[in-house]
Amino acid sequence: MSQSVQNGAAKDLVKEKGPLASALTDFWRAFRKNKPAIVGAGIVLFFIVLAVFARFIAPQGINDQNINIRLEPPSAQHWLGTDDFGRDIFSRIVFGAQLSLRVGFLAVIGSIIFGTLLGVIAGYFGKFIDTVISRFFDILLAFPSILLSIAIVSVLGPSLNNALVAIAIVNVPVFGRLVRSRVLTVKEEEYIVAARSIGMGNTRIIFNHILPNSFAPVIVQGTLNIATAILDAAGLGFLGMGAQPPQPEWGTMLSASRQYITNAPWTVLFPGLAIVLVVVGFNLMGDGLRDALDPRMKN
Amino acid sequence: MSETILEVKGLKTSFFTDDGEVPAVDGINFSVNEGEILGIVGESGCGKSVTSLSIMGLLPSPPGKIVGGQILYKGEDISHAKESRMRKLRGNDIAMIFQEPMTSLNPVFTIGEQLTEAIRLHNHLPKKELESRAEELLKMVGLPRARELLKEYPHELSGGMRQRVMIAIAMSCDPKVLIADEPTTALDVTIQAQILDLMAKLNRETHTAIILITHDLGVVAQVCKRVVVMYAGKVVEEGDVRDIFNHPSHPYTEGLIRSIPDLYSKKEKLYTIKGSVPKPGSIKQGCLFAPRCDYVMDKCWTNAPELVGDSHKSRCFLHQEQA
Amino acid sequence: MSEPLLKVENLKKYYPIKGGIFGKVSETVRAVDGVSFTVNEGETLGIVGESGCGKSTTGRMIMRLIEPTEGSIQFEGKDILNISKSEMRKVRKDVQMIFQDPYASLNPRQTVGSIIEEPMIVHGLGDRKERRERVEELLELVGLSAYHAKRYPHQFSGGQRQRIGIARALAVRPKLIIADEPVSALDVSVQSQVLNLLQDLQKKFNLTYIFIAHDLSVVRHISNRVGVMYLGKIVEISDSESLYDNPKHPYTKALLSAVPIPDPDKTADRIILSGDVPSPAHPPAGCAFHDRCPVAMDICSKEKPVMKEMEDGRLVSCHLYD
Amino acid sequence: MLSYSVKRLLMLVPVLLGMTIIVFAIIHAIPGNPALTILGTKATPEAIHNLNQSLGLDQPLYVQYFTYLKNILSGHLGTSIQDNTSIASEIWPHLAATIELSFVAMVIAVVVGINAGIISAWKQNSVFDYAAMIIALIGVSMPIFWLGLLEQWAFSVKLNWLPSIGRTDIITTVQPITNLYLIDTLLEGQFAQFWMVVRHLILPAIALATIPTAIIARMTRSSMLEVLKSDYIRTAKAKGEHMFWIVYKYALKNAFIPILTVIGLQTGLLLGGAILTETIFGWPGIGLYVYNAIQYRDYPVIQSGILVISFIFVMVNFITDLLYGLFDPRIKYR
Repeated sequence: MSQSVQNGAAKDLVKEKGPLASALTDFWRAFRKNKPAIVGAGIVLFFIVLAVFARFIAPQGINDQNINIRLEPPSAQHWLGTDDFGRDIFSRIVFGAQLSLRVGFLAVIGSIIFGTLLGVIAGYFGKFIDTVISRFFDILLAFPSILLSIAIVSVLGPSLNNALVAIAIVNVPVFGRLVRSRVLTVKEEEYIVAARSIGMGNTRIIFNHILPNSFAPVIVQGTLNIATAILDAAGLGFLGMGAQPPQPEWGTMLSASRQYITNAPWTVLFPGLAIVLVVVGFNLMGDGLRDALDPRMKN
Repeated sequence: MSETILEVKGLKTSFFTDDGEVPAVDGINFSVNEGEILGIVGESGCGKSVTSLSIMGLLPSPPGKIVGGQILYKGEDISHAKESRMRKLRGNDIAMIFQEPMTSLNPVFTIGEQLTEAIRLHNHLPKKELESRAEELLKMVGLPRARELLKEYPHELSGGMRQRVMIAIAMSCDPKVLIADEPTTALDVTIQAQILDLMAKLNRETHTAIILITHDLGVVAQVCKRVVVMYAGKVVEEGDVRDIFNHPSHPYTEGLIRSIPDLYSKKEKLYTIKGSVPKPGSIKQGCLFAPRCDYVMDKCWTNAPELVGDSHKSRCFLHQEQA
Repeated sequence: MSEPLLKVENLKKYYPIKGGIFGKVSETVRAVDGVSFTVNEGETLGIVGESGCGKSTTGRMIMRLIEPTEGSIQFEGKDILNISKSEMRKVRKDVQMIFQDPYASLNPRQTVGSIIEEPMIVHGLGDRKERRERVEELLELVGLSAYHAKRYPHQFSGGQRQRIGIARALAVRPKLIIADEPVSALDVSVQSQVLNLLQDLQKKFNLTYIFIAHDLSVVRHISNRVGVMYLGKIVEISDSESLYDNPKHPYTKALLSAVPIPDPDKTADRIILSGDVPSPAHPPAGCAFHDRCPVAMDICSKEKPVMKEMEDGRLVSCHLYD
Repeated sequence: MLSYSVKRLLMLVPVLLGMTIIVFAIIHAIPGNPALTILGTKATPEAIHNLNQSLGLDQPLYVQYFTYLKNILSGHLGTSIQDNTSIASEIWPHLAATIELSFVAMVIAVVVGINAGIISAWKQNSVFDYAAMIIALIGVSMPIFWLGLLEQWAFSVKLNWLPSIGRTDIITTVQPITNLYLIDTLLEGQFAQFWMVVRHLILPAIALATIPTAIIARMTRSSMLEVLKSDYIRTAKAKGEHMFWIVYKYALKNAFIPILTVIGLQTGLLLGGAILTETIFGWPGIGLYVYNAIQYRDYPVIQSGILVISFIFVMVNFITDLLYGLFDPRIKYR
């Protein structure tokens, strides 16, 4: 090779950086520029802190009742007022963050694990297995999601954990289809053809090439799905099919206090606001991750 | 000599990105005379497409913006013309065809709907005449079954046919200038020959001036009378096609011509221009081609040469020394 | 003369198109329709043709990335369509491929080092340290630097990526390299760099190339012999000198005359073919080229021409030379 | 076209069968003795025996399923445990109420959502764009039952503008013809009643429309942005076409396919969301019917309600599929 080519080749390259560091820096640079995403991440972090340090942040215990101060409006003592049992709403919302985040994260992780597994199998091996798995997804997706959760909970019995399981099951096909279509796309990419041309086997192709390249959209979808999982859990709680009183799940709290809305609107206002805020947080973060991780999905 | 119809004077177009202002076109000059075919040639990233979009007022904005210079159409500066004025010019006076015939036609409207649109916009013809005009246009660009084609959708046509339809659309209002941005790059070589042949024929018959933008020196040599060579946002050489190919005076032009494999004889080894095109804005001083130039001199690193010459202009100190 | 390195005989690839409610096969696309040629050790066979002529499919069938419908492929005398898995693995080591799109053919999430190392891992060559050394050696060989191993493909220009692709192909010391449009995505000034590199490597390692491209000038430059394809068939194949200087088949003639020559004084008389290449699902009867052929005769629409050897050893498939 | 429709319809068969299996499984997946679960621990052995027989629970599973399937196909959805009424005859009035509510909500969502999305894309990064997208973001993040409660509080309790409960005033009864009261009142010429029905519809329809509106607006925006960047829009500009027509005529037709898909999928959300909305607003639709059944563990009603709603959802998506061809000539009906 001519010396000159080497010089030229080296010249227009960017500064030297470690591989992982450079990938992370690229991601961070893209994410950081996205102000809404930062706000979203901030909100999510805020609720995580609330949940983790609930015992230290909440001024009162989950079920500290005081009949003398029923349905009191927000004050210096009770920032967000009290409910019909005289419990401090702020404290209950803080503890509620634990429940909502737990449902959100665990349900989505469950969906991701099973969805990815089924999606990869369907997408990579195709043919009969694909038909069976895809049909299974079709059937699950043919139900409006909240109805299917209701059906599952009505079998398992109403509780927060069963709501979690139901939400996880309902979302399996969401990730399954996503991963399957991603696998189908990646499978046709030329670098996979290149991998096959050097004689690489299926397992190595799946784990070294297809999965890493399918990961970004799963993370994005996962973040957005935490938002819907929290909403669905609250909805089930509201219908009496999720968390049961006196658990401070936000939807359950709304259900219990809806009859007091005329006299004590704060009992309804604040748990709802908490749901909106945390869901907005995950949605913003998901949109931001999409822009940063997967430029092709960008607007 | 015929009259100048379009003149680009000191045009500067920049893109404003997160990394700051990136100059894509950096003070270029050239003019197009009535009825001639001017070639603009250069490799990817040289700014040739940005130039054409600047003329049409179709720069994606933001981030693109014309930051200096003039674009004179029949003496009128249209570089900062109002959108309503540009709409009147586009399609009617200055038309454009693009590189990708596959994506440049709207997939959900028929050929007829797309073909008659410009005519409808610029000359108010009754519906009957519209249709016969459309048919006439399709025949003019050499498409068979014109009447049926009007009712078909783009996906039912081959790439070559689509590019003919694009040309028909562009020619529908008898424009004075046709800008063709890599019109044959996406086509096979035998289809390319058909399209170039068609464009030369239309140029002869309608006297529409054509600006042919391409990276393919072969296409330029076969079709154009005058050539502008661009490198990194600047014009580096301009002149008659024979002068450029037989006596290239800029080392970049020379290198480009020499690095093409010859169809008629086999060379042992190809000439190469070392390195690759610099990122826009990455070279702050001196000649932009200096890092890749075989004839580089000391002053090339510090001073930027000007484009000088009469009919054959060049931006290189080598020839300015001699002169 | 010794045994050819690769011998392809009557290779075919048909794709059925299914339609209707019950998915019956309604028509067949003949992507490759009976292609035969040989490649000798150390030479470069160029395959040219327009898009859809089946040249890439042919290349991929030799790699067995696409399973042929019919025909045989012999590599070093072994029929690779009928050998055991372990034998096929050996063949895969000896035959490597370079791809057209330097952006799509490198995994964006792998470092350059691991991209080049991967074929060695797959074929169990060397230990970790040896492989790393080999990667550095290969990078230098293709005109990059050892420190590039830690970077990701998106940090490189198109020409540099193509060099990475070449390094990957060379990693397991193959005998035959199939290069599918390796320079068509590159700018002229970079294209010549890559072509020179390919020639240098060929000399150095006595490589054999099958060079698939649509650019006739590029193919002439790099090839010893050239085959011209049209609608899934080879219409003419011979050494490149005689093919370019004195084309026999009317399609070859038209193809050559259509190439714009970068010389304003050489405005050759162009043969401008009418119409488009027909769909490979409905090739014309008789000679597939007859409906566009400027010198078509009656027989051309009736009988398929067969490959004939001319006096100088070249092969042409045209009724003109019956 | 016909053969395509038939083919798509045939492809629905396994999905619909799968749905019946899942719905069928609801009762049989209940751990322990379903009859005991349904009737509660205080049930007499006789009652358990009767229920077992009436549900056919003493038969082998596959026999039970085929009996169930046969019943559904012949229109028998079973009887309610709660009050022994025939579900099939009870379900239509409820379904009609839900369809009326969902349809109005969908019209709001489509009209508001598509226009907001188009304008946001056209005037990207304008004040309108930012405002619309922030509202849309909050919209998709909103628990609709909470929004419903707030609406009731603001517009019924505080402002007393609109009724908060039911389809009609308690004292008025609409003569049911189709059970779609908007139509029934007009057919009867009862314009005062029509107005009353409209007033009852407003709050629940807005609550139900919120999420779909927001999703359609976001989808329209991103789909339009994609299209507006395309080469053929550049071609249209190069012809000198006015931006308004480029957006509303050229780009919209291209952008419509993904929007249509989202609209189809949103009907599922609407029908599912109906259960929450109807609970809040005391809207006597199928959602409330199922909600009440849940409280009483009335499994046959839960089963049938879920089956009917899901069936409608599947059919809506089937129709959406067929509609693609109207907007995209590239889709061949083979």
